[in-house]
Amino acid sequence: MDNEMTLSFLAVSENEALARMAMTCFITPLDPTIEEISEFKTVVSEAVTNAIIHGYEENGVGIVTIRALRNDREVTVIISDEGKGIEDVDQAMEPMYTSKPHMERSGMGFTIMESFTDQLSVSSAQDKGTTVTFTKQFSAISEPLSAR
Amino acid sequence: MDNEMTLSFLAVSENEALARMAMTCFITPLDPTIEEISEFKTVVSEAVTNAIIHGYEENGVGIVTIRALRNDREVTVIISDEGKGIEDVDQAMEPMYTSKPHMERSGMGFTIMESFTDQLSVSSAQDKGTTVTFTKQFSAISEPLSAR
Amino acid sequence: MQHRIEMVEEGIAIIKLHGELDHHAANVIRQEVSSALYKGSLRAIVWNLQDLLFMDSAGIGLILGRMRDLVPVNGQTVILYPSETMKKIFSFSGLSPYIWDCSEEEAIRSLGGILNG
Amino acid sequence: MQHRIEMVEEGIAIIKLHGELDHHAANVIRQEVSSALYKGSLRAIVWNLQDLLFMDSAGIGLILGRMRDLVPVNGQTVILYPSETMKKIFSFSGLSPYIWDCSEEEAIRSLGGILNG
Ligand SMILES: Nc1ncnc2c1ncn2[C@@H]1O[C@H](COP(=O)(O)OP(=O)(O)O)[C@@H](O)[C@H]1O
Ligand SMILES: Nc1ncnc2c1ncn2[C@@H]1O[C@H](COP(=O)(O)OP(=O)(O)O)[C@@H](O)[C@H]1O
Repeated sequence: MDNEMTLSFLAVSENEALARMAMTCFITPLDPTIEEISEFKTVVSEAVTNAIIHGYEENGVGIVTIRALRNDREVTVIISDEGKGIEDVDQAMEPMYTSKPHMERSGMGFTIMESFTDQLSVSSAQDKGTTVTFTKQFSAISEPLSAR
Repeated sequence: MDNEMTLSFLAVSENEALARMAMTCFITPLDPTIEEISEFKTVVSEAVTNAIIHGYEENGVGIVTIRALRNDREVTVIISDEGKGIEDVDQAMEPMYTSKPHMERSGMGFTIMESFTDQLSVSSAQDKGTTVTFTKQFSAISEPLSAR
Repeated sequence: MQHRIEMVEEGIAIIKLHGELDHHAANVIRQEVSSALYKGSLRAIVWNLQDLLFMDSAGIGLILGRMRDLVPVNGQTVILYPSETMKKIFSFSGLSPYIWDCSEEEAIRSLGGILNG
Repeated sequence: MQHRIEMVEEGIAIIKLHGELDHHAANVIRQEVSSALYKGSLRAIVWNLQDLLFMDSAGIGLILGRMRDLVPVNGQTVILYPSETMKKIFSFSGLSPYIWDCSEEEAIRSLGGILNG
């Protein structure tokens, strides 16, 4: 293990930015490309937003937890809530499926998460909560660090 | 309580930047002045660095935990480690006192922390660990947000 | 989240987004954008993303929502300057056809608008 | 943490720090600064903090350490462009007298150096 961290915070939407910022900082030592950073941030943002708005319906009381591990150039992130859970995970993961169309959710969250990660798994139990686990491999640094 | 978060990470020095970044993001909604941000970051940096280099002697195994609470314009931060603890807290808090002069530590950490906070307390027990708790009051926003 | 909404003559709205567009920011701007747009007789929205640093699927929801609003008037949607990551997100969501590879001025001209100033 | 060390003629070293100077960064640059400095016959160090975004007490340790190195040669230390917060940190630490309110060029001239290029 090269590094690990755990961040938990209240289910309020301003914490979406906090989560992205902390996770961006966590991967900085890998010297990622701009696209790697932005894809990684997007995945974190989707999963954290889901926990806040679907898991807890923005109740401002529930706690969202992000655990991150870095091993060489692979980063594993576990984002969990103890909210209402997902009844049918397969359906939830279909592109365009959303339970909140009135909130202008696009239903593209899981599709984006799957596209921008190397591995993604979702486990959920009704009224117990949801856990999204993903890994992302960062490309090798081509030039020596000193030349960058 | 307007917001709260907990961040824990390994006792490695690259996490000093992670801690500052996460805490800066946590206070952003208060729209702090540049000086308030930079004083706040300095206090966090001093306490986290101490936990890493004094508490755990950079063993890369120990866990540093930061808990932060925001209540209106007051922020309370609790930074703790389960490291070796401080034998004599009063002596440790004296300006220029350092147990690591060979590492070019200046012994000014606690003096800076006290100067840049509204309240600071340190509790420590040998071989149990150290907890630094501080509060900082952020100045009222003078203009309405929309005019900024 | 900051943004600037500019109405060009001939019913074209330019929405220039800044900072990070997530669910939190989308909620803040949705209301404002909607109320600004219904003052005029709108027939096109140009989303200028040049200064947008980050966007997740909340951006898709926001843009799709405004496209829906334009349906009754047969209005057009144009997306300018998405980043590489945003291009991918738009492509998953079927919005690639709305990305134009041109400047704001050129887009307005193509839409038949007259540029102010 | 980036930094640029420039040797001006007459034994004056300019150290321009960038980014954030904490314990982690101080460890990285200490070695480099020390080895660069002992190539010449040093008699003054100018710390240019104009592009330094953050500094905690690790900065004090770094500067005090180099001051100690200069003692045998009776060398001088000059600090330029600290932020308001850095000024406070320097004042707690007794380093205020070393802050000069002038430009890099003026400091070099006062120290009796000749500016390259
Ligand atoms: N953490 C969660 N807790 C409860 N339900 C969730 C959670 N994450 C996702 N869901 C469910 O899965 C659906 C699809 O999620 P997603 O693809 O991200 O789209 P969107 O967030 O736009 O609805 C959501 O609409 C919601 O019903
Ligand atoms: N978390 C901690 N665990 C153990 N010892 C500590 C801790 N924090 C501070 N100390 C002790 O207090 C002393 C003074 O701390 P400080 O004023 O920050 O100066 P410095 O870090 O430069 O030594 C340290 O040298 C160390 O002996």
